[in-house]
This record gives sequence, C-alpha cells and structure tokens, in this order.
Amino acid sequence: MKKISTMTGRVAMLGLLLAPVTVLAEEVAPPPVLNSGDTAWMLTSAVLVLFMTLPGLALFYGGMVRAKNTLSVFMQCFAITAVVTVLWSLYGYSLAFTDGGGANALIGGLGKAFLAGIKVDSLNGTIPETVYLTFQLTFAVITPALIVGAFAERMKFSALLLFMGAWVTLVYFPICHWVWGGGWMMSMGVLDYAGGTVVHVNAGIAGLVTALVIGKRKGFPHTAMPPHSLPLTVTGAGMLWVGWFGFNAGSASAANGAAGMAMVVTQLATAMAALGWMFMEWREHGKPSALGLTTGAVAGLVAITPASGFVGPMGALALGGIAGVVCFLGATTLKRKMGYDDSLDAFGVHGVGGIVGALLTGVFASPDLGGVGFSKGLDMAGQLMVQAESILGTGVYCAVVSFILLKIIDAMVGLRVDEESESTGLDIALHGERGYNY
Amino acid sequence: MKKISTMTGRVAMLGLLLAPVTVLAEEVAPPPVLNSGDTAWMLTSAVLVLFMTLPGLALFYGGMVRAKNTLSVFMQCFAITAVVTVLWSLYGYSLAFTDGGGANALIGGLGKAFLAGIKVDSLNGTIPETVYLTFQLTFAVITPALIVGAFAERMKFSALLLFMGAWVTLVYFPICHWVWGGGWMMSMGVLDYAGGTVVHVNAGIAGLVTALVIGKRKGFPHTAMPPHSLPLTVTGAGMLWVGWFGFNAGSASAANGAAGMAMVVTQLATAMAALGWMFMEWREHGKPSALGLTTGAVAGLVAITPASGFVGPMGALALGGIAGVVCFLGATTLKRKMGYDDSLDAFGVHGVGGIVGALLTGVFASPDLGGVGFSKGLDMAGQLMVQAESILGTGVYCAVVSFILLKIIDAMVGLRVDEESESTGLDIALHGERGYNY
Amino acid sequence: MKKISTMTGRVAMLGLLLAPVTVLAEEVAPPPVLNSGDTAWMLTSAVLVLFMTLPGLALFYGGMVRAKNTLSVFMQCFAITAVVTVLWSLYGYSLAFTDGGGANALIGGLGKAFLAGIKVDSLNGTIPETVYLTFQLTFAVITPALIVGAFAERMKFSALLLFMGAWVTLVYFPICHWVWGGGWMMSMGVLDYAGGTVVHVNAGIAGLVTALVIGKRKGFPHTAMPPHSLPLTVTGAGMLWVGWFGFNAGSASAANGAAGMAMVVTQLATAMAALGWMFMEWREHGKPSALGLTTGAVAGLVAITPASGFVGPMGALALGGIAGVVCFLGATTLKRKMGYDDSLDAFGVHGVGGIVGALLTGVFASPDLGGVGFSKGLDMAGQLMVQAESILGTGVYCAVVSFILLKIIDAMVGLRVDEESESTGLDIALHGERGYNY
Amino acid sequence: MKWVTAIIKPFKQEEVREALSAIGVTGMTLTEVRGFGRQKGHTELYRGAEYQVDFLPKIKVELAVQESQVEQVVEAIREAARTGKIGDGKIFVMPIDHAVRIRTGETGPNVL
Amino acid sequence: MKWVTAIIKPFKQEEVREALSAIGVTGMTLTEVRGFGRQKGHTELYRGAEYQVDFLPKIKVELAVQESQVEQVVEAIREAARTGKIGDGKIFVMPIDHAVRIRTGETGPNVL
Amino acid sequence: MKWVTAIIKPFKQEEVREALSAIGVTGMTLTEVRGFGRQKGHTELYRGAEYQVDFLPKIKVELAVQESQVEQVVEAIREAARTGKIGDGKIFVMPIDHAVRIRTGETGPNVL
Ligand SMILES: Nc1ncnc2c1ncn2[C@@H]1O[C@H](COP(=O)(O)OP(=O)(O)O)[C@@H](O)[C@H]1O
Ligand SMILES: Nc1ncnc2c1ncn2[C@@H]1O[C@H](COP(=O)(O)OP(=O)(O)O)[C@@H](O)[C@H]1O
Ligand SMILES: Nc1ncnc2c1ncn2[C@@H]1O[C@H](COP(=O)(O)OP(=O)(O)O)[C@@H](O)[C@H]1O
Repeated sequence: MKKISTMTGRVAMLGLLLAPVTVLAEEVAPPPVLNSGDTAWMLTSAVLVLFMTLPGLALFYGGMVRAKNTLSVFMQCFAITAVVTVLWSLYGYSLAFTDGGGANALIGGLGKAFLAGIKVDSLNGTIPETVYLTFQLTFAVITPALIVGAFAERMKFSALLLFMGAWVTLVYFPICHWVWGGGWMMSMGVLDYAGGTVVHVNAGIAGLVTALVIGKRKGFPHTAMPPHSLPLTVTGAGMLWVGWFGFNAGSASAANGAAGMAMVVTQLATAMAALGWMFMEWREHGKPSALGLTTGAVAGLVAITPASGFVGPMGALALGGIAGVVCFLGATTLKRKMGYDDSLDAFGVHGVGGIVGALLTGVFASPDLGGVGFSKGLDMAGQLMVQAESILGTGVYCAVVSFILLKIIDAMVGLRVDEESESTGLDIALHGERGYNY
Repeated sequence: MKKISTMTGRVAMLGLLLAPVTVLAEEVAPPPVLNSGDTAWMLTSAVLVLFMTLPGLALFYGGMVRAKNTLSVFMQCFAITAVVTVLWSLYGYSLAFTDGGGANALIGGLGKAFLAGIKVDSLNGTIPETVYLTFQLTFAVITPALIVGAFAERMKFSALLLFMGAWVTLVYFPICHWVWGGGWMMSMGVLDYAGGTVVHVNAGIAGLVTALVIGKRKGFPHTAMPPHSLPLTVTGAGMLWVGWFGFNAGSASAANGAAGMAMVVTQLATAMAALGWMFMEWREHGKPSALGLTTGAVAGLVAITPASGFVGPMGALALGGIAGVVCFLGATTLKRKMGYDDSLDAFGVHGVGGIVGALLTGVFASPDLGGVGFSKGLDMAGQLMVQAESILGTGVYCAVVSFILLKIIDAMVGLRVDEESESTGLDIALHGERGYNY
Repeated sequence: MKKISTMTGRVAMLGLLLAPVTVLAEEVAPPPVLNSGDTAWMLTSAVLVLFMTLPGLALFYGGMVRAKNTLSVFMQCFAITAVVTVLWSLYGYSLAFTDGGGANALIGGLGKAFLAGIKVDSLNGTIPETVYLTFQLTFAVITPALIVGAFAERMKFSALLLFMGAWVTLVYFPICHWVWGGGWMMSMGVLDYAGGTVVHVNAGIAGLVTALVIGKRKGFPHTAMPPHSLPLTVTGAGMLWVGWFGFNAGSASAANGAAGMAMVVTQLATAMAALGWMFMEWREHGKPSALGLTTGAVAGLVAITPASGFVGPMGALALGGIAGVVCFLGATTLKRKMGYDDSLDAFGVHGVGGIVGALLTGVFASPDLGGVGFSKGLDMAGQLMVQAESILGTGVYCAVVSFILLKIIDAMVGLRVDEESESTGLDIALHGERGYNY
Repeated sequence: MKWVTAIIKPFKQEEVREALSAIGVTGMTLTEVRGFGRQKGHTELYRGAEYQVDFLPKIKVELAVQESQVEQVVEAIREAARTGKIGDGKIFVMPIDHAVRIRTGETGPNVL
Repeated sequence: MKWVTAIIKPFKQEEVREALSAIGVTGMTLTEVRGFGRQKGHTELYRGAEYQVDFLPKIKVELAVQESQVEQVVEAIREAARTGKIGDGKIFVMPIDHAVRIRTGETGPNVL
Repeated sequence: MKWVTAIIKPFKQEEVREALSAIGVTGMTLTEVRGFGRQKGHTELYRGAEYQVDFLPKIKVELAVQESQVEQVVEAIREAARTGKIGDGKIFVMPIDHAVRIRTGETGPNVL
C-alpha cells in the first residue's frame, strides 16, 4: 500500500529496478489525474477492509469465546471502529500521513488535523485523497480490534475504550508514520507491503503484553473454554479471507498488475498455510479441525501481508506453508510452554505470523525466488537485517508503550472486571444483554 | 445518486457554483461515453446495496425477533426482494425514471415498461443504463424491507405480499420520481443525496402507520420480548454499515471525488452516532449495550444518507452525533410515551433518523460549515424550508396511501395472524419451519 | 467469462454478428492495454465469487445439515478451497487455459504449470492475467464445493480430499478447457456464459453419482433430518445471490454494458425463480417456506448462469420462472421417486437447474425473444442441439470419471465413515469439535 | 416435603411464576422440555417434503413445597396454566425424603 | 401411579416413542440432558490443545404410568433403546402421590 | 436406591463431578435449567428499555445412588457446590422403587 508500494508495483510491472525509477517518477511525473478505475478499486478495497472488522473479525472472535461473553467481543470491535474513526479524523490521519518537519522520522504533523484542507478534488496519486484516507482508516481500525483476541472475556469496557484511544494515538499512528508516512523505517528501506509489522506484529505484541498484564482468565488453563459457536468463527474466517484482498491487493493503491499479483500470492499463501496447519494438527492430534484449518488460513493471510507486493506465486506457496506450520506451533506449543492466556491467539497468530511473514519477505522477494527484488542497495542479508530491525523496533516500542498505558489505565479505572462479573459473563455484567434467548 | 447528485458531485469537485455549471454541462456536453471505472464502481455499489438487504437487514431484523418468528423475517426480506425486482422490471423503473409528460411532476411514464428499449449499450451518464437501473432497483428493494421492522411477529405473509406490491407501486415509485426522476421535489431544489426522504422517512412513516393499524403484539409491552440472537443482529448491522458505502458513495454514480467524500462523511457520521447512542444509554441505564451501539450506527447511516453529497467531514461528525442522541430518544422515550408497538423501531430509527438527517442537510450543507452549498437561489432558511416541505410531502402522502392500502388489504385477507399462530410463532404457523433444530 | 464470452459481450454491444468480428478483432486489434476500470471490476468479481464459497456456500449447506455435522460441511468447503487453489497454481490453470497443441480439443498444455511466466504485467484482454487466473480459480473452487451437498453427513474427510483433488484434475480442468479454454465444445459453438455446464451440470452430475455410490444416510428417508439452523442457510443464500453478480457479470471480463446486462438478467431470473418455487410449494403444501423461497432463488441463479450474456430482461423473467418450477420438481418429486439421498439437493438444484438453464439459453438467446442471437451459423434448433450435446458430453464424461474415482478411493481408504461416527456426527468423530457449546 | 412437577405451555410460564409468587412460593426450577400427548403436533416442510413433528415445546416447572402447601400450589398452577385447550399439561406430586440447602447446610422445612 | 424416567441415546428417541405408542402410552415428556457414566466421552480439540469431554448427549424420557403398566412400559423402553453397547442408559421408577390434568382438573388415573 | 437431585451454579459443575467421582460415583445426568429463588436476577436492556430477568441459569445434577451412599453423596455435592453466596442451590433426595440398566436388563443395585 501507500506511496512506496504503489511505486514498487509499477516498478515490478515495468521490470525495472526500484530506485532509479522512483527518483525519475518524482522528477518528471505530470500532475496526477484521477483514474476512475483505480478509484473504483480503492473504494471497494476500503469497503472490504472495513468488512474484515465489521463483521468479519467480530464473528471470528465472537464465535470463539463462551456464549456469555460473545456480545462483549462484538461490542468491542464496533466500539473500536467508532472511536478510531473519530480520532483518525481529528488528528490520526494527519499524524500518520503528513510531513512532521523536523520530527518527521518519528511522527507527522498536524497540518491535516480535522481533515483540514481535504476537498472533494484532493488527490493522492490517481485516487481522491478522501478514498486514500478512508482506506488507511480501515487499517487503523482493524489493528486495535485484533488485540481484542488477547484479553477477551475479562477486560472492562471502560478500560478498553481508554486503552484503545490511547494506543492508536501513541502506538499505531506513529508506527504507521514510520513505515508508510515517511518515517525512519521507510527511509531504511523496509519492505512491508500491506502491514506485516504496522498491523500484525504491532497488534500481536500489544496483545501479548495485555494478556500478561491483565492475567489469565479464571480457570485457565484447567477448565476447558471451548468456542461457543464455531460456525460463527468459521464464517468470520471466510469474511477475513475475502476481505483481505482489499487489504493486500488494495495496497497497490490502483487497479493494476501489482494488485493482481498481490491477489494471487495472497490466495496461494493462504491456501498453503491452511493446509500446513491442518496437516500439523492431523499429525499431532489425529484429527484435523475446522478451527485449525481456518486459523491456518488466517495465519497465511497475516504472513503474506508484508510480502504481497514483493514475492511471486511459488514464493507465496512456500511462505504460506511455513507460516501455517510455525503459527501452529506458536498458538499451541509456545503458548502452553509460556503459560500466558492469549485467549484467542492474537499473539500466536498475528504476532508470530507477522514476524514470520516480515522475515520471509526478505527472503522470497529475491528475484532468484520469483520476487521483485530487494530495496535499493540491499542484498538478501541486508534486507533481512532491515526487516528484523523493523520487527524489533515495532515490537519494543509497542511493548513498552502498551505496558505503560495499561498500568496507567489499571490505576485509573481498573483493567479487569471483578470475579463475579467474569463468572456471570461480560454480556450481562457490562452490557445488560444476553447473546441468545432461544 | 441520480442525475442531480452526480452533477453536484462534479460541481463540488470543480469548486464552482451549482446552477450555471448544470446548465452549461447540459448545453455543451459531448455525447456521453462509457467510463469503465465508473461502471466498475456502480456494479459494485449495486451489489453492496443488495447485500444490505440480503442478508444484512434480514440478519439485523431476524436476530432481534423471538426465535419462533425469525424465519418469517428472513422470508419477508427475501420475498420483498423478489416481488419488487419483478415489478421494477415490469413498470417500476419506467414510472420512477422516465418522463411522465404532463404528469411529470407527479409520476413518470410507461415508455420503458418491461425495460423496453434498454440495450447492452444504453448509457446513463457514463455507466450502462442496465447498471443504473439495477442500482436504483436495490433502493426500491430495501425501502419496503425496512418497513418489516415495524410489524414484525404478527403480519400474515399473504397480506405482506399484497401490501408490499401495492406500496412500492403507489408510494415508492412516485416519491422516487418526485425526488430523483424529475418530479416536483426535484424542481423545488430538495437536497437528498442518497434517499433520506425517499427511503428512510418514507419507510419510517409507513412503518409507524402499519404498527398503528395492525396493533400491538400480544403481551406488549408487559412481556419482555428480547432479541433471540444478538450476534445475528450485530452481524447484520456490520453488513449494513459496509453495504451503505454502496448506498451513499454509489449515489455519486461515478468513481470520483464525490464518491470519496460521501464515503468519508458516511464513516464519520456513523461512528459519532454509534458513540452518541452508546453514551446516552450508558448515562440513562448505567450500561452501554451492543444493540444500542449498533442501532446508533444504523441511525447515523440513516441520518447521513441525504447529506452525504453535501456536507464536509466535521459537519458529518456533528450531524452523526446529533442523530445518535435524537434517535435514542425516538426509539425509547418517544415510543414508550406514545405506546405504539414498532417492534424493531423502523420508525424510531429510520423515520426519526431520516427526518433529522434531511433537516440537518439543510444546515451542514452550508459552505460556512464545510459543506458544498445550498440549491440554487436558496439560503439556509430557504433550504431548510424546502427540506421540511419534502419531509412533510413524503410523510403525509406516504401515511395516507399506506393507511388506505392497509385497510383494503385487511378487509380482503386480514392483516394479522390469529392469536394461536402468533403464540406458536409465524415460522411454524405460516411457513411450516422452525429456525433451529439443535 | 472467458475469451468467448467477452467477445460475445462486445459483439452484442456492437450489434454485429459473432464470427466476423472475432476474426477481425484478432487481426487488427492493437496490442491490448490494461484498462483500470475493467481490472477494478474483475478484482471485485474474483472477491465476490470466492465469497460465494467462503462463507456463502458453507453457510447455505452448513445450516441445512444436522448440528452434529455442521462443522464438517464448513471444513469441507474451506479444505476444497485450499486444495484446489494449490492445484490450480501447480497445473490447473495451465491445463484449462493454455493451448494443448494436438490434444487441444481435449486438454490444455503445461506451459504455464507453476504459473510460469506470469508476470505482474502479463495481460489477458484488458486485465492482468493474474486477475484473470484468480477469477477463473474461484470457479474451480466453487464447483467441487457444490458437490458437497450431495454426500453431506457421511463422507470421510480423507476420502473427500482425495476425491476432490482427483476430480478437479480429471473432470473440472478438462471440461473447463473444453468450454472456455479452446476445446471441442467451444469449437462447437456452445453458449455457456458463466458456467451452466462447466460448473452446475458438472457439479450436479458428480453429486448424483456420489450420492448413489456412497449410499443413503442412516435413517433416510424415514427419519426427519431437518436443517439445524435455517438462519445460517438463508444468510448463505443471500451471500450466494449477491456474490453471483461476480460470477455472471464478472464473466464479461470487463466493466461494460455486457456486465450490466448480465447483472440485470441475473437479478430478474433469480427473483422469478424464487417466486416460482414459492408458489409451487404454497400450492402443493399449503405453506411457502423460507428454505423453499431461497432454494428457488439459487435455482434461478443456476439457470441464468449459462444464459446471462445472451438473453434479454423479459427472457430472463421467463427462464427464471421455469427454472423455479422445474427445480422444485427436481428436488422434491424426482428425488422422492428415485429414492437417492442427495442430502442437500446438489443434483436437484444445480444439476437440474444447470440443464434447464443450458437448454433455455438455446431458446431465449433468440433475438425474437430479446436475446443477442445464436452462435455463428446456428438457428434455434441447431443451437439447442449444441446445448444438448454439451450437457450430454459434460454429464457422461463427468459421471463416468467420477464413478471410477469414487470406486478407487473407496477401495483405497473407504468413502464412508462407520456407523458409530455417522450417528455421533462427523464434527466430533472426524474433527474433534462441536459446532456449538451454549 | 413434596416435589411438584408441572408440564405447562411455554407462554404460560410468566403467569405461573406470578401465581406461585402470589401464594408465597419463593423458589422453583424450570426446564425446557418437549411434550408428546393428546395435543397433536404440526407438519414441517423440508424441500417440499412434509414430515410430522409430534413433540411440542413445553416448560417443566419443578418445585419442592411443604406438604401443607401442596394443594394450594397445585391449585395455583392449575389456574394460571389453564387455557382450556388440549395440551395444557399435567401436574404430578412426588414424595421427597430429604432436602438440603447447599449454602448453609440446613435441612428440613427451612430449605425452602 | 408411577413416574418412569429413562436416560437413552439420542438417536433412539424415535424408536422409543414408537414402542411406547404401540403399547398404548399416550403421553410423555422429553429433555435433552448430558450423561456421565461408564461410556467414555471423547477428546475435543481447541487450537491444538486436547481436552476431555466426559458428558455425552442423552435424552431423558419421563412418563407417568399406571402401576399396572409399569412393567410393560419398562420392557418396551428397554427393548427399543437397547443397542447392546455401553451407554444405552438406565430406567428408574419412582412413586407418584398424586396427579392432576391442568385442562380439566381431573385427578387420578384419568390424568393419563 | 435414592434419587438425588441437586440444583447448582453452572460454574460449579466440574467441581461437583470431580467430588462425586472421588467418592466412587460412576454415573449422573445433568440438565441445563433456569432457577428462581432468593438470589435476585438481573436487569437487561432492550433498546433503552430495562426489564427484569428473574430466572438464572443453573445446572440440575441427578443421580441414583444406593441408600447407604446418600449421605456421602449429599455431603460431597454440598461441599463442592458451595460458594457461601446466595443462589448456591439445594439438594433433594427422593425414593426410587426400581431401576433397570437398558443394555443388560439388570435391575437392583447392579444398575449403578
Ligand atoms: N403420561 C405422561 N407422563 C409425562 N408427561 C406427560 C404425560 N402425558 C402428557 N404429558 C405431558 O403433558 C403435555 C400435555 O399433554 P396432552 O395430552 O397433550 O394434553 P392435556 O394435558 O391437555 O391432556 C404433553 O405434551 C407432555 O409433555
Ligand atoms: N447413577 C446414575 N444416576 C443417574 N443417571 C445415570 C447414572 N448412571 C448412569 N446414568 C445415565 O445413564 C447414561 C448411561 O450410563 P453408562 O454408565 O454410560 O452406560 P450403561 O447404562 O450402558 O451402563 C449416563 O450417560 C447417564 O446419563
Ligand atoms: N422450592 C424449590 N424447589 C425447587 N427448586 C428450588 C426451590 N427453591 C430454590 N430452588 C432452586 O435453587 C436455586 C437457588 O435458590 P436460591 O433461593 O436462589 O438460593 P439458596 O439456595 O442459596 O437459598 C434456585 O435458582 C432454584 O433453581
């Protein structure tokens, strides 16, 4: 997505090297004009990415919790969408995507706060800036919503609102700026097409920290807490899968060959990851499960996200297969070993998958492996180093700030519901509703 | 949507005044040619708006009724879609969107009955007429489907088919013509971008009348009738939200800046309305509910509908916030005070939200408030008057004709199921099915 | 879809005869350039068709089985998607859509195995080849997934994986090549716009054969096996309906008038078929059911599929009405008479509907009936003969190969679960999960 | 102490509870059950095939009452649950040997 | 009058109902229950973790019968519900003091 | 043989089952029920209207036990199900006349 990736797409299309063209394009390009086809696809992509959260992720997560907590998860996904949307219009878009002047390596400016100056005819590349900012907004929405999986079934709703408002402001907007808005990672040449670090590593790490700070659910891991409705979860997984084409192919910012290739590699990696997880489970437990297969698919979607503009079809198959197997280990062996209660595996799937994907992007982008090549001046080792640095940078910053925010909010209003509410369920305790009245 | 709004979009984009350009454009425009980008977006928009009804609205409403009536609601949404589709092709499109000659202020003609003369290469603006007419059809489908919320759990299916067939013919097609087909409201300069009056006020008023004529459900309001499956309802709300971008941004009839701005303001108003309702509920009842949050979002979507081509981002935030609060009062205090049984708040949300939105369009369209300006020759007071007149015209005409139709159909086949069927539930009594067999 | 249909679309638009233009176009056409609008619509269409399977069809089928088998159906749909995706990239696309040299009448070549040579800038017509191949992939995914309906609730998962892998390889890829890839049916002049024979007759016949080979479910037809959750089924039907616009209108391979007309006729035929089934049921059983109405809609979607690029709006209404009535008889009277256990009517709806649609395409394509005309050199009788031959060719080939594959796999691993697993339910027996834990 | 089991029509649940509360009953337990009896079931449709459903949704109300209260309780249920149409249900009274309140360990009449 | 409670396998429900109808039983009440017994449960998977589910779905059939019919009823259930495999369930017979038909107020044997 | 019926809080199900297993109980049957008692219900919201829900989810545990075991069983349930807060539930003991194992036709004490 975003400027750099669009260029990359074009570069790939022309079969030329990255850097010279970028420069060239900037020098000689005529004033951009609106392309209605690109705009049509980006309008659609924004819709698709929002669909991933509403209702995709809400269903995926909402089916996985116990019946007494299902509405709390739906509610959290919707409330996050609303809160982030408002903050995005007030200052988020501006902080992430404008020039921050002297501080630009770290954060953008406030020139477009309140969406000031954005008119019907403002363009970003070949599409209206309004479409661009809505597309980007949908990424800012889904990232915090992904974290919900880590602390599901026990966080106070008031604490959630505070945490999410603060988190997008202090963690998401800056990191988004670092990678796509002209910040230090972008300068470093990180390859992150559609948000492997910005979205998935970021959400995964924040999830891990939250799960550790808020503590385990009462009864975990002794008591079985099976999903109350896997049909909802699998339905949500299907919606994530289809919506993800907006995420990845939409990150081309255009309806072109780069979008098409992102679509193909997304589909291939997802399929292989689903099969990878399935076969691991079959081997380890004697039975392949629906939740496993679909979680594998999500792991594949996560892992191909940073890579989707840089790898070829066969690279995508390989990347997906690896991601399926590694995330299986992340959500099962690793979690059991470490003993944290990442309720719905926000870290196990998004954190681990995001890291795997970001690293493997540095491998399969290699032209020898069917990819489009590395960033200017980097070979595979160099690119891998840059990828690792960006994972580390994201992870450490995110972990530290998330931790501090959680501690402050805990002191302010308390992060966790009381025992009685937890055992009654959040739906009745916090929202005065029950999911089902058959 | 529709001719006038497309123009408005373009005007806004050029930053010029409305009227002169309209005239100009009509005078000098070269013969229109198909724009594949606009067509791509409008094909997509038609799909999105149909998705709002099938399965969006069906889920939203179907989850909110008791389990014994859930299929009846799904069935009604599907049957309405089928019936309206057929009538649209026979005469609906023609009555709404062709020139009615001498009667044109009131109704279109029959020149395109049976879709006569519409060929593969017929155009409407820059898109195929086939796409245009399908997009418009999806509006004609959802409007009667919205009314279902008012009389859910007690209407006979045969009566429903008769009522809906007659209602779209005698109420929707004419009013659609008035506002978008060249009728009197269009001439008056009403601002209704995507159907604040045509769709929402119209459906809301028809719902109120139906609820009053058919009477309360047995046990209302004494017996609690909680939604049988809020996860379905919230899922439906998510689909309405994402589908609504087809509704509003599709009303630009093009993939351009106007569509993009409609997308942004839709998102912002919806988010604020959701938060508005949520905080009202939190304040009044001590707990924010998932149904409240999502109903607030729907209220915001309704309210921004007429305004979505005319207001700016900050105007949208304000409009949404107001709509969330007012609709909360409409669906709770007002309903309780008046004592009617609008089962799922078709009037409380769509009627009230539509009125609020149509009026506020006359405020926030003001260039001083970031909007694109009022209709030719009107200032805010004038525009507000026009908006009020169009609400009144729609409301009165719709109420009177709906009332007469209901009385006739009641005399013919009876509107309401017998007591035993109502207590057994419509699913078994009318459709010989049960929603669930766990 | 596919080359031939795109051309047909254009021909229709130009109002010229098919053949000369085809030749002409091939001779004088300038090198194709990417059209961003067409690309936007085809990216969207690929997403829509995938959405039909995930989660559309999974929900449609998954709601119809008993609760103890619901996940097995979801799982099968997802696993088929994954397996077919991988095979498609390895050799499927190549076999279906490249030139097979001497064997071209029967099968394509391996030139694009492993998607070799497909670059970011490769085009197919005016869209990237990557988009084209993904769009085609989504058809290859849904076809085997449709078969699931025939043997639901009793097939082993391992047998399913083997069967589906072999079936797409030996049945789908060749037939796809015959009709759309340059094979013998294409040469013969068959009219199959979006897959009446390739997808629906094919899946329907394979379903019938599977149902016969695997045998009836324990208790069938004595024991009632009502759908466990019709809201899921009806939701799935809604998704199929909206996704089908990608299927049919996407088969124009462009965002143009042909796509628009395909959209209109799809909507009209579907509505009429839904009403047709509904009224049949009402007449025969005294009550119209939600499952009936929505199954009728699916029957209409199936039947209009081959016709959607060739008939006019009024022809579509007629075709849809006929399909609704005939499929009602297929899924009820015929099935009862013959006594096979086609669990969810894969044959009754897709087989019968596909045959009806493919034949009626040969009628309503007639210019006298508002259609675009028959294939070069054919009158109605001739066209009908070609249509019948292609149905027969597809049916016989599919039946024979499916039968052999099933017998081999039965010998290898056994097709059917043991009695105990069948009575426990496949979810627990095969996948170690339960759909619901309320 | 006696165990009173009543099978009633679902929509009578609220009325029965109120009638029982009115005569001072402070506890009861409800179960969703399916009843087979004189009241005929209904026909359901599945893809054009009709099948008979013989079991109807009912609510089972169970409550332990003092021997002295049994008659009054039975009467209250009978009146509140009655519609006069077939399928209204039955009331059965069974003996209880012994009762304990979990929270306090109390036994005997205090349990209620 | 006696209260017969049988715990059976779910897929035997129809056969049991038919067997009872065949010997003239006109009423019964069914409940979905979960049973724990000798029949072992199964393992379920959740994100690669296995856990044991000990409770299996069963159907509880309850019916009041005349004392004279008890033996026949128990026999009918036993035969219809039997598969010979572990988990077939049990039948318990308990005393009823008193019975009332809600619709008519009848008591005693007429209630059935 | 006696029939022990306990109404307990849902989240105590596992502990009760374990306590019973610990004293050698090998069979029991569970039902999801809704309880009305001293423990007050809660308020639910529906479109801004509040309504009172009086019935709370409970689990009914039923098991047949040898007369000699009754006391121990009641004690085990009482301890495992106890939280000390209102709503913990009750245990009722009722007489059984007769019991049969469907699989084998055995009657009497062997059934358990
Ligand atoms: N012998 C019985 N034992 C247990 N429950 C019974 C018996 N007979 C009827 N019932 C229950 O009572 C309900 C009502 O009985 P039914 O014969 O239909 O009507 P009525 O009670 O008005 O005569 C049945 O649905 C069933 O649940
Ligand atoms: N002591 C008991 N009290 C009540 N129900 C019991 C008891 N023992 C078994 N059951 C019920 O009977 C069912 C079958 O018992 P089980 O021991 O598994 O097999 P079998 O009856 O063939 O010996 C159990 O699932 C449980 O529902
Ligand atoms: N008389 C009764 N008969 C049957 N069940 C009862 C009776 N009284 C209470 N119960 C059941 O026991 C549960 C707990 O009772 P409650 O009065 O709330 O608390 P406690 O048992 O701590 O006094 C109730 O929800 C209900 O299911």
